Amino acid sequence: MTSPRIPLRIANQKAYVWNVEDIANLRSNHRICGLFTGTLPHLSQQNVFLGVPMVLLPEEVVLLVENDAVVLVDDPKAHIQPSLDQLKHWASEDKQSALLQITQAASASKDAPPLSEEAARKRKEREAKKAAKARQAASNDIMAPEQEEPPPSSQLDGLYTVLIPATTSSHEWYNDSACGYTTLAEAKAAGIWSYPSDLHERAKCGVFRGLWEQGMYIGIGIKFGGDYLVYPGDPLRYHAHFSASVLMSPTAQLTPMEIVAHGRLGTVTKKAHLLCGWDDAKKEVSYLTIEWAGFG
Amino acid sequence: MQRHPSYKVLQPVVTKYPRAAGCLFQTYNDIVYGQSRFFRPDDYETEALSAQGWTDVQVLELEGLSRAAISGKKPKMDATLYVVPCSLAETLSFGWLQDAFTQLSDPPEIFLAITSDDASIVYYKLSRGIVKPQL
Amino acid sequence: MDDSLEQPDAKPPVVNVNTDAHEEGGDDSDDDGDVVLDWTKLVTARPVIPRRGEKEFEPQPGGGSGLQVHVLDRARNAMFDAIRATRTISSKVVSYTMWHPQISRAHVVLARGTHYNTLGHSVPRPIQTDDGIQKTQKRLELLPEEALYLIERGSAFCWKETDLDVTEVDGAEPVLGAPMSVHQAYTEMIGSQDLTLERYQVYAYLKRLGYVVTRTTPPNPEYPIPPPFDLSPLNKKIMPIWDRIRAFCPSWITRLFVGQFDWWRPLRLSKWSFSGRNYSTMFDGLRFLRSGHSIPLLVPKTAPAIGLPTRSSPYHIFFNVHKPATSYRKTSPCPPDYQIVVVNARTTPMPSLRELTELFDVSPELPPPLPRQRRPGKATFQPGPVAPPPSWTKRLQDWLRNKPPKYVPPPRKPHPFMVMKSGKKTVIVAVVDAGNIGFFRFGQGAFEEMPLV
Amino acid sequence: MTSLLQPSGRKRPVANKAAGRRGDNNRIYANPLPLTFLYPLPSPVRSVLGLLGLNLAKIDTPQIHGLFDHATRSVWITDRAQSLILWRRGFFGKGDLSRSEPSWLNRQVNARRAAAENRLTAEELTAKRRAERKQFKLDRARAIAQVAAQAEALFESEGRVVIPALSGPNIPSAATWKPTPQDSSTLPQQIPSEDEEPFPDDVEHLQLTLPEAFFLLWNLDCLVVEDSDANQLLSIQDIWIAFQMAYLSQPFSGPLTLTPRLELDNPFIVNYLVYHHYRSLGWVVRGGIKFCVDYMLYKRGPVFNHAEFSVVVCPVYEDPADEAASTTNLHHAAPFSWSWLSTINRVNTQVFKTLVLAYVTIPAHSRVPEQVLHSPACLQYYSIREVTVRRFIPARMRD
Repeated sequence: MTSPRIPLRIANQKAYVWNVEDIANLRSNHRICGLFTGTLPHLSQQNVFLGVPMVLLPEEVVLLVENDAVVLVDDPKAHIQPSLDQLKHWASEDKQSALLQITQAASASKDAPPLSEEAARKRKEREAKKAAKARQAASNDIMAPEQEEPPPSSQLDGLYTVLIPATTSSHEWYNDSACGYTTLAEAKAAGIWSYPSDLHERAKCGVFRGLWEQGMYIGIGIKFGGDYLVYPGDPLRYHAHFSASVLMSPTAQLTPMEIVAHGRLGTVTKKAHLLCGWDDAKKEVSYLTIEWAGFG
Repeated sequence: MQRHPSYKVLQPVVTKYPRAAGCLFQTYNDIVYGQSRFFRPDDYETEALSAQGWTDVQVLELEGLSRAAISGKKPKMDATLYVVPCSLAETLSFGWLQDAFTQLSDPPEIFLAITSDDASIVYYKLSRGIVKPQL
Repeated sequence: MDDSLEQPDAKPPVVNVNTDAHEEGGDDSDDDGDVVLDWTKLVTARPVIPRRGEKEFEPQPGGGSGLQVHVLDRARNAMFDAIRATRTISSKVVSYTMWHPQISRAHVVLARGTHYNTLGHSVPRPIQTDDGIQKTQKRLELLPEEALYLIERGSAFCWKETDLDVTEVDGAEPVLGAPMSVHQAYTEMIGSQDLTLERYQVYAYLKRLGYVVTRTTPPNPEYPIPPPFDLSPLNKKIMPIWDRIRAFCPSWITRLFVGQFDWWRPLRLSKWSFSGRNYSTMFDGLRFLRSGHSIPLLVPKTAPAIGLPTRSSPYHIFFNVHKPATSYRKTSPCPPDYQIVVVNARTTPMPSLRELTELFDVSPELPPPLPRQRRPGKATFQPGPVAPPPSWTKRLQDWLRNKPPKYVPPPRKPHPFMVMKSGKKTVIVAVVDAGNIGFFRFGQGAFEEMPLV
Repeated sequence: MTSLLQPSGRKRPVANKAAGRRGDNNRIYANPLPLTFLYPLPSPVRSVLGLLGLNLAKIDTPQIHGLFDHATRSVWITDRAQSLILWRRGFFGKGDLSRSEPSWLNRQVNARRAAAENRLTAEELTAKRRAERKQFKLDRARAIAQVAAQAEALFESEGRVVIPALSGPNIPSAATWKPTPQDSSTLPQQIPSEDEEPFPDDVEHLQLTLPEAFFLLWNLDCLVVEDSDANQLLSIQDIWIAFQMAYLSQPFSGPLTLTPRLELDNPFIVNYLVYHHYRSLGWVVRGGIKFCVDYMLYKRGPVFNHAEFSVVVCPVYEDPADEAASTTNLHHAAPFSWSWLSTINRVNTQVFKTLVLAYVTIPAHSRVPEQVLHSPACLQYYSIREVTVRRFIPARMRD
């Protein structure tokens, strides 16, 4: 059974995934973790937890394309200008939703116990202060304050929630049917994806695939002295067993100091180091595991 | 080096592979004198008498790598260990390391001894394939 | 006895936090990729960021035991739920912006919130009034990274400029163009006005920590930039009298007295010299090699040989960064606290010496680092009520009672090792590997100015 | 963690004992260079003369005999007393069978005495501790597996979710784990008494790297070098050439009179510049292979402090064409990948050392002919500058 291909949105030679179901599918069914890079809307003051978009490593993209799991979408092309009708349709739905919110809020506040006079006054003051502050902030340091331009005052009186949509794929004016590519050659010809373009990148793709085919999960390893971190299971639950570095050919130079450094860092971080040797002629990876000998 | 007691044992390989003489000499001495005590290279029947003494120390020529390796056993261990010396100043490759395994008839692991001109030596264990670390 | 840390399995000692010497040793725990991210803790409004140590070693054969699979599913679902969170904002506080792709700017149509204290700049643009008259008017515009950041964090709604006549479209708010999603903003804004994904990732990373981040090179003439740095050396050393005389004399005269430097006998330990009979002068005599960044880096006279690529350096300072606490004035910014170069780790190696030198050349010399604050309990300064200066009579009384004057501790000098580590000038490079960001700082070392003997 | 696994019988030295050792060290290692000063006059007269700017101290220069060993590219000091001078006055060289000062023979003697008394030597203690550590790891793994199995059973039978941890009350940690009492078989076997085994000859020497040796003989004139092949003392001119030849990319095996083509990027010269630079500033400079760098810088020496800085030598060609044409095997001439910089920086910050990149510029061939390499005067065409590397952590630099 072939499941439908997951669309990867390609822009500026980077692959993004915006849809959470697609992200879940990639992780659970393809062992592809990518990297969250977007600000989480309500946790926007920290860098530990991030959210959509998920950006994929180029090696992940290549693996997924070769496994016939994804389609590469030329994302700028898929974004088309909406027609006036589409826009009107969208706007009226938007307005309906706002109106609904306002009526719901009104009926809810009727049920709620009325605010005491004092509380209502305080609240009003607070809101006025806030508004003044915001106005000042906005006009601060600007020669020509925005007020001169007629501000687009809200047509609706009352509070409602504005939604800033995460992804466009639900819009009527997004059409990826004519700009999806299912092979690397097609995507390259279309000018949206060029990885891998040389021996080094081919080696990285080959090694990535090699590790992935062993059933591993793979993350970025630059901070652990390699190209990848290699996990025995989902990184959410398991520590990496290895850091891995790619050697692009059997004759690529390797200094003894690199073995010392990898071995030493591995000992410290409780991981072994994998040297992954790519043979481009045979399209094969071989591995050597480095650990400190424990003597000397 | 010629006046050193180890020279007697190493002379054939040292003269054959002069470029690798330094690292081989240093590694051999470390294994024979540094790692184990009361153990003389010309006295093979003397059992290892201390916790770390190596036994059955042998010098094995690795023609393809223009050097020799050293094999031996650590006490209370049946496995023969293979030590391949190299100098810090050399440049190796993945293929070089694989050749070391092949030329030693594919032991599961080899120990790379890396020597520096200040007489320091470090050992790192290389295993073929993906060998997960111990918990 | 030797460095006890030289064995790979050595455990570094617990650092004494009071020493100045080690400021960042060992602790890389904050952002290193192999930390536990327990998304299940995110459900509360104030998430507790759990520390490491709650992962397991490996799954049971066959993808995990029943319990392992259960726990993993729970962790994954918590993560998927968290990233599903929508960007919603009250209609009273949302800002409206309008993206103009041709000029790579977003015009702030309605500014709300304090973000605009530090974001955006004012640009005069031609407008057409209702009477059909052309005039210019200043308006607040955002660079692509600023616009994208506000959209992404759910603070601004963005329209995209369109050629449709949208005046008739009836929405909750006046519709000014096509509504943009975060997705579309990523696709369109990155790649415009020199904004790469890597640069945006670094920008957003710093913004999330509260920094003020602006461009170093103005993208348009109206973009306000701080005054240039004073690039002169900090402490011009007063030359000792001997050196001044020597500098004044032609070299052949000094040679007459001091003698030609004998490269076969660099340290002249002759019987007849009367001074220099201690280690200090001996070491001084050994310092005859050319060292330090003041020596010009020579460029070969000949043109680079054919076949050698002449690549243009990716090492340009891109962002000016102000600490969150700076009282930042947008129209006349003060000099930044940090300047940052952003590179893609996959395509760019670390800077060469030449590239570093070029970056140092445009960076200001920094004063030596302040000594570390002592830990609370020892010498914390309490900003309590300041006592009025003692009266004249009080001072006389104290004197008569033979009280020593109040001890004022001398200002703490920075540890020389701290000074050596930070160097005279600093260049910060943000290194991005597919979204994984690391920051390195390179210090212009000056060990030659601080001999130990 | 290691200290907790030490046998309980071994107590940490008392504070004043440590202070006493420091005092001893200050005395033993008082001289930062092998040269010492002899004061012929009593000190009051000296201070009067000192006021007049006169210092009549006589310099006492030891004469140390070294053997240039081509194969190991090093100079050997075989005389024990001479080795001690170099080690104690400035920490030059390293015992080839020891981690620092030549102590092989002492260790042999100690080991025998210990064996006779059925004690453990320091090395055996280390071995024992390592064995214990291994046992600890096995015990811990077993305990973790047990906890996991229990959690699994709970989940299967009651549907309760208990996440098995990697640490906890039921899992031994380094602090709680105790070795099981040793049976005698793991102790070293009885060693034949001394009259059965001839007392070993000292096979150890103090090994100087070529930059160390050249620093001593060129600047301080306290070392003479004999060529181990030719069995004759070398002149300083010969040594200067011979040390370069030891690093030539194409091995040269002719007589010294036929000088080969020398190279401006010779690793000996590049390393010597860095070694001399930091020595002249008063640092004790030692090899850094264990920390995956070229040199470690100690403030006073390894017996006093940990090394403060780790130095990577980075040669820089003035003319890129020279680099392209070079056959010399110089590591680190090209800028590192970020992954490599990150690796060595991480290894070193983990042990509280700051990484220093020491750049050595190599003069352009078009500007400086190779003939200058026949004398150390060529060193004036090179320059050294350093760049320190540290991580920058924005979350910690906000105020």
